Amino acid sequence: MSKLVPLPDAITRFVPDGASVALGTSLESVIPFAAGHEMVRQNRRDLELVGPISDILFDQLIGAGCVRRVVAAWVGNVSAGLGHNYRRAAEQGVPRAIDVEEHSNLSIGLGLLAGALGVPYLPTRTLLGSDLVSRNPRLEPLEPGLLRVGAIEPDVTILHVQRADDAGHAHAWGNLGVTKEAGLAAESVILTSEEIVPTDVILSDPNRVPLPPHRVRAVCHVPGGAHPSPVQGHYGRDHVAYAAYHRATRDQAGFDAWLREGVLDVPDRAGYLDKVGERWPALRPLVRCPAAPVDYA
Amino acid sequence: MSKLVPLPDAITRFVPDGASVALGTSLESVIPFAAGHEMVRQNRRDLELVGPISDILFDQLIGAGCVRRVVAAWVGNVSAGLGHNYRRAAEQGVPRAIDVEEHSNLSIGLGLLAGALGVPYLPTRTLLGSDLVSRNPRLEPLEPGLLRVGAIEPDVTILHVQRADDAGHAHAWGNLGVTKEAGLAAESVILTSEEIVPTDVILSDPNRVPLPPHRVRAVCHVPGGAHPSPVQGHYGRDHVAYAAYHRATRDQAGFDAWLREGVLDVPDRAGYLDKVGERWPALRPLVRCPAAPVDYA
Amino acid sequence: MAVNAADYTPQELMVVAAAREIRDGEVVFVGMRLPLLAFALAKRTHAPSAIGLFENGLVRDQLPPPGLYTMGDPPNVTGASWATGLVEVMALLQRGDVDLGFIGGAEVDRFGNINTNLIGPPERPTVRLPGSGGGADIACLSKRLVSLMEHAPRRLRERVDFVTSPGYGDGPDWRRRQGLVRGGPSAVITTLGVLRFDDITSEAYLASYHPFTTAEEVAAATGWPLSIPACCAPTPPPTADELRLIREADPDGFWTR
Amino acid sequence: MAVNAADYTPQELMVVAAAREIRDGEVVFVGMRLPLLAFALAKRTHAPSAIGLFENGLVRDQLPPPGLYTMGDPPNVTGASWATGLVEVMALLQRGDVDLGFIGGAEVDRFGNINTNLIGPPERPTVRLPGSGGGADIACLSKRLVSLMEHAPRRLRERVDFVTSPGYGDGPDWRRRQGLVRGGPSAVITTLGVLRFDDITSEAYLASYHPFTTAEEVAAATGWPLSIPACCAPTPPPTADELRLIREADPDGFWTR
Repeated sequence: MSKLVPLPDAITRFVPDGASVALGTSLESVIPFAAGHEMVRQNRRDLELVGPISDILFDQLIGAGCVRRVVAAWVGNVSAGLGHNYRRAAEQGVPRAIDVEEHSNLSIGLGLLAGALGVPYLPTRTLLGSDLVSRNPRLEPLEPGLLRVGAIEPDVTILHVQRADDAGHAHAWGNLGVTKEAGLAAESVILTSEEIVPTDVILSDPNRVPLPPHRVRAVCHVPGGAHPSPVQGHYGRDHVAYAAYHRATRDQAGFDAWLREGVLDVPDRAGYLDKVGERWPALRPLVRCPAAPVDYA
Repeated sequence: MSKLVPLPDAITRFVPDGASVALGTSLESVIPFAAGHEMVRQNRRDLELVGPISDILFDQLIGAGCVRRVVAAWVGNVSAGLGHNYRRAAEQGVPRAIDVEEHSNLSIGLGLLAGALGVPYLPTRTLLGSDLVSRNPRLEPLEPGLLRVGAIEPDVTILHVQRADDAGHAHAWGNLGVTKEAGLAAESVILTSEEIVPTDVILSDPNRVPLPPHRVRAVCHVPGGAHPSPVQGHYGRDHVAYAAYHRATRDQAGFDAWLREGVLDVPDRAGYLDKVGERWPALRPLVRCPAAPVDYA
Repeated sequence: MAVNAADYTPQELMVVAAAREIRDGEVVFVGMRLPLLAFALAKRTHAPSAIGLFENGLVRDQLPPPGLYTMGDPPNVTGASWATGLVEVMALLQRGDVDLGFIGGAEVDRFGNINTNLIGPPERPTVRLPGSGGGADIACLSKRLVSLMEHAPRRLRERVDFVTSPGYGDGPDWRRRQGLVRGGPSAVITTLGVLRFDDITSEAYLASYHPFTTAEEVAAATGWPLSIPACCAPTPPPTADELRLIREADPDGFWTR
Repeated sequence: MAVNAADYTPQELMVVAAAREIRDGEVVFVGMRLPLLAFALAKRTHAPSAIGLFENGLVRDQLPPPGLYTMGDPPNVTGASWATGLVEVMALLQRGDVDLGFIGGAEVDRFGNINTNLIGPPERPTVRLPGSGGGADIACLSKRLVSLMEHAPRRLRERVDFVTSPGYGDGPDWRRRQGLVRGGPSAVITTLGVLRFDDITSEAYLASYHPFTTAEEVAAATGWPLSIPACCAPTPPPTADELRLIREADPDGFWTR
């Protein structure tokens, strides 16, 4: 039974209003922008977003009014620093007020790991003495020298990967951030993938698989689905897009125009990449860096 | 500065009498038998052995009188069940009495993970109601429905890998058991490797690396170093050797003869493999199973 | 087509009975020996979508290759769906992803508690057994537990010397009192029959006896007064097809002869 | 050969000062922007064996490639020593493997506490900042901490509005009372000078001022009465070689112009 579905169907089915959604689990790379944009087009509401550093995807979803709550260590624009929509929402409640559960990268990683391990919390030595502790109910003193980080269990984790088959087997390589933890902690996993390949390709290298395939509920073929963030072996980071976003979204009207042009008026990812124009093919790597061969016999 | 040293030097330097040593971290495969045999030849004493399932390597070290204490979930012979030396030591104190800290696979995995994470313990839902809890001081009730597993921090973890460079970069593939946790929890790591390769080979695929290279203290070139356990891509399991060991070691005299012939009278791994004879080349895989190519550009 | 009792070994019947415990699509903690053969048989018959977990760090949804001696034999890695670590695979167990777990044991008692650690007084054991391995984890954390064991009075005992892998403890509600969030024994498959557990009392009863024995012989080989309900019947024998598939998976008869 | 102040930017001098904090062979939690350039500079000069950790799940012992904008740019993965997850890399930090960590910040106070969360009252902030990222972890868990920051009175404050990344809290012994097992600020490198911390009082003092300014100007740009010891001297300027290496690593001047 194939799990391969169009991205809109996967979002409709597994990301209802009010869902807790983990995104951007590799930090600055393989961010599932296409999936986030589809949530905007479907006018999703009251989402809880979970992720260490989402770069600008969280900022976009916040600006589009999709978000009720953020569980994160950092929300902004990695190229430029601040995220304008995050500031407007958190400072002025525009377009709506959001609740922020503030973490450090390690505390959010450990919260997801607790979820993955099926335990209510994990102990840590980080954040002792930080004001983050008093403002985050998921962080509590445990004993001298230790805090407890409560488990974080998203309803759905969305991952962008280099290749997958239609059964949910996938390969991911590069920096993995909290990908494994978020994928194991969630009730469901949606994969968006640069390539759909035969099952044999994936099974030829089971150490390259980030997650047990039975936890994957939907696989979507979305080439370019992480742009403007990079995908190892496929395309580099589009720094220009980050800078342009920062400039364009200084006020709400600017963001609204950006969203209309870049998301709402775009039917799908192919249409989006057409709008990126000449920058898109220029992001392809010019050289090959093949991994050394490995034999599983 | 090269970390490549002969195996005897690595054992002399990093495995002193009394050391706590993690071995057999992938369970039934890539067990570092050559390193264990070198400990026997150097007449190491009072070791604490740590590992989930060592197959017969722990049994051999116990029979040779090297061992004071075992921290394990299972000690025996995977082909035949019981390990005769383990029984003699635990039941009769022959050749010496040993202390046994009995775990399950998950509790030993979590103990090593706690060590790797630098926390004093991790909570778990396993072993509730098991008599293992009352006999193992590292397992304690934490709150209803949770036990704490105290951190396990070996002095040294010995791993057998498919390939490494002289700086401590390595590639390992196949089932990994508690390899990463044991490697991160230990003060030092010794690698024994089927192949020594240029650094570029390893760096071409950093997701294949099990451990941060700065934690590796010594790299030893030991082809066949895991026999009779298997090494993915290199050789299969020598079932005959396990059965023969089981038959030969039913009494102490039989074990002593086996040890003399198979370990003490053998200068090094090449000499050992000569004694394995025709079975050794027959363990090589007949087909190739190459992993699908991956590009890191 | 069923075959005569003379045409198969007790171990082959145990494999068939174990395979029938697996439902299609289930996530199964497989372990080694007979359960591995049962998993392969189920996948080739009624449960092609079953998923197998191995504590050395493997998940397989493809058929295991024939002739495996251990879960770490290279052919079990080749074609696996996920090659990773022990904690990652056991995290699935702790989270509650595992429908069915298989374990073996040296002793089992009337409440399905299993001992794989030692025989005799714990402080001065007469026999030191290899230990839990993953057995205690699988017994604590899978939704249903099936154990496989030789049937003899010294193995099926009123009370085991040491509870490695908890069954129903001393009866109803014991698991909840220990803090165990799910699970408990579903069946004990022995060389003579299949035991199941009463929903009310949590005590084992004889659900079926193998065709080459009788309910009375099974009771006589059991270390406590074994309950035999009226519905107790012969274990359905292997079909010729099932036997052929088992023998393809264990060509040397290493585990089943 | 040192160069004139007119020939380099404050950011270039900050990179040089930061690089000098790295000792050969050390394990360094690098982060992004200027520290990444400092790490590359140190590796090409006095610390070729330094090892860089990145919280997205990378460890590098090779030189980072030029022109990186983020730690997740594909060229930072190519040739890494270890590509893994965030928790695995931060486990090294929590275990105590990290000699030196770098972080940035919006505000720092006289005890080296850093704020990256919010400006104004925590319940009704006037400016919402992006947050900790890995900063709080690095401040809590590395052996030495160096932060980099623009020097202005609103940034170097008597007391920060929110302690994201703990320094020395309110003075000596504070870290121990919080349960922190190691660490504390070693230097704050700003656009105007380098602050260090008194062993006895844990308070920041001006260790050096950059050649294009004076100790008095630095004090005037600081939000508390900055201690200026007699040994305070100009920050050693970049050498021509150092400047060349920085400009090779940041060819567009994205971070240093």
